Amino acid sequence: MPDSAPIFSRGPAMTKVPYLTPVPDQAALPGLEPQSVAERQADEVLVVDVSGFEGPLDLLLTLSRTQKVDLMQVSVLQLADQYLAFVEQARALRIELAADYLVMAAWLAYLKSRLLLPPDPEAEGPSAEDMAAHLAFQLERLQAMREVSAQLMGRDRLGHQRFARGAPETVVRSRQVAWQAGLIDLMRAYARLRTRDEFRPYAFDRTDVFTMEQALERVRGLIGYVGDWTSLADFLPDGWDMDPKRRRSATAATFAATLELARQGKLELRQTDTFAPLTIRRRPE
Amino acid sequence: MTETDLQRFPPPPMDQQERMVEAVLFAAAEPMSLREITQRLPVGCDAPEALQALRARYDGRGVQLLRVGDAWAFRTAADLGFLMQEQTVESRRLSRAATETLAIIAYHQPVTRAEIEEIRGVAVNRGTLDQLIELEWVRVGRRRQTPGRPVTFVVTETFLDHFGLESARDLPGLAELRAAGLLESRPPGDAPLFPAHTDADDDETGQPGVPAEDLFEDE
Amino acid sequence: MTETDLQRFPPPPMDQQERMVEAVLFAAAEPMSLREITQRLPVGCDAPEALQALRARYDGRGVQLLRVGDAWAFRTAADLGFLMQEQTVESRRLSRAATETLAIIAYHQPVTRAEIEEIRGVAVNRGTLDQLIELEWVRVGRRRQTPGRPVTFVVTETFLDHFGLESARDLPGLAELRAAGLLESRPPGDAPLFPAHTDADDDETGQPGVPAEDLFEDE
Repeated sequence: MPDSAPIFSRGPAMTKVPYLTPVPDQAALPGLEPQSVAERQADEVLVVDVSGFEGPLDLLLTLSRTQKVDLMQVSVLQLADQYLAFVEQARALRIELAADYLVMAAWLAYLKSRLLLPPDPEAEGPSAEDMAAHLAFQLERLQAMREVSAQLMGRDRLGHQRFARGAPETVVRSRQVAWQAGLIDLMRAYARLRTRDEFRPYAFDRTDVFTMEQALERVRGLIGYVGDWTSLADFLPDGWDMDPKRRRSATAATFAATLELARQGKLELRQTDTFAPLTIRRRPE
Repeated sequence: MTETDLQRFPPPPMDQQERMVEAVLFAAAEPMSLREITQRLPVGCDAPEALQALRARYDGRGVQLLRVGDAWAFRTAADLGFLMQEQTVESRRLSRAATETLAIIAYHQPVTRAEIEEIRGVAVNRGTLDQLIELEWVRVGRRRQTPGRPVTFVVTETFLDHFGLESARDLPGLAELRAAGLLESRPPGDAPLFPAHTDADDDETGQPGVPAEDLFEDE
Repeated sequence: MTETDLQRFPPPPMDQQERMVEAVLFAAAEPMSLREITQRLPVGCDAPEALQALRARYDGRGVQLLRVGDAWAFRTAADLGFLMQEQTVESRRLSRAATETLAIIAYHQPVTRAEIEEIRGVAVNRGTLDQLIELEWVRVGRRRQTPGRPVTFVVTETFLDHFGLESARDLPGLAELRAAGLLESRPPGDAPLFPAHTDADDDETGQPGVPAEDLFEDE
């Protein structure tokens, strides 16, 4: 189905008012020459530049004007007749009407028959009067929209009657980006960088730290020679017993190593009294 | 903004605020929303009050302060349009289809394409809507919460500005049309369906029975 | 123009003429000369008088009627020029690269680009340093007296201001960072694996603000 209003193929589309245009002489077919003025007028009403219409509703609206009554009083029956006559005429003129127009014609023919026949009490759905009323409503609504659209376009429009500032002053748009970085971010970034270094060489550059691995190795080596209870302090490596910092580190590491070896069942650990020196010996076989 | 800030920087006196709003709006070609105006003023200013004072001041002048939806703009008085003929924008004449479609959208908004077609009794040419959207008079609104969730169309602030309307409620004849029931999809006394325009490949099953009360509520 | 014309079309009253000039000048894209203004007004108008009245009316307002050479135009009052600037302040996080680079400069200043790259382990993007310089947090310091005489980077007063530091020496050392739980690799409360972390750490950290010559001798 075409997307636009039906256009019949007679020359360029005419969109300007009046929508009703008499058929040009050469288009009049033999046998259709009007005899009387009355007939001729009727023909002028009916023979219409279809391309000037925006669909069947628009056509109906135009036809309804010939009744010269308020749309609310329009005779739908008469309108249906006019429309059907128009379609007949178009057919006679071999004007091809778009499907929209034919659907409307069929519906109007149906409506006409319903309006003429006595109402069928069995019939379901809307009554013929309701359908006719709805059609009248649609026509009136379309007419109303047409009127307000003319009112709208007739208003004082910007650039026509009303004007904006001709030389708007430029607003200097400075988009300031406030970069967010707190001291915390800075410190965190630095810490991240430094700890990345820290983990690689972790223990190696710690001159005053005696690690548990070192202590384990040392105690494991020495324990074989220790048959009797010996003070833990004696296991501290040379050079680690004078400086308090180094002694603390070595003592802690050695103690942790002996605990580990005790857990493995390699040695025994004893403390005779609170704060008494820790002594260790190889576990008897 | 804290109390302290307000005390440290008291807003300028109202006559100064009015001058500021005047300067800001005079410099702008496009309407400015209340929010935009407020943002440009020093902290603590009362833009609505300044706008009221300014509007009164320009009442009857050659330039008027107009409200456009949520925005404000200075525009020349319409009665002096004849002086500006040189500046008149020769806009492309809108087709009848376009002006009718525009009116239908303005008066029935938010309205679906199917509803527009139902009112006009003919398919809406894609180009017609495109043109209205391109003019920035119409934009796509929220989808209708009905089967197919069809998009709706509404008019814009640019539309209001162009036609000199404070809001869509000020459309000419709106009240009369509403009173006459012509903004409904059915005649007042309820009614049947009508074959009218049925576009087979149109999946916008817009529901023509939407109550008109909520028109204009959301834009 | 003849006497008769004048009598037939008397010019509008002065207050109307003033409105007209107001509208015409408002809508004009360029300043308008007296002649141009006169041409736009109805016959018999006194543009100079209307302009004087209009100028007086706008005296002290947010917008002024100014004479620009031979022409006239509305302009924002000079004292309100600051309103014509729209500052949108957008908060954005400094990128990780920039933060790290800044941290290195702060902790190791004066530091060369090669040194920054050595610490970060990746090349330093030119844009990163540019950004920090643009922010006025970093500036170029003295050239290092080493082969190639590379420039060094130092942090600025603005940097200290922004980060609330008296001097770069106030930057916390690694041990303090750790105490504050800032070392991501070791969440606070997690017992250390080794009896490490004595005061000895500080030697390794490098005292903040101390010239870094000895750290980067191989540069």
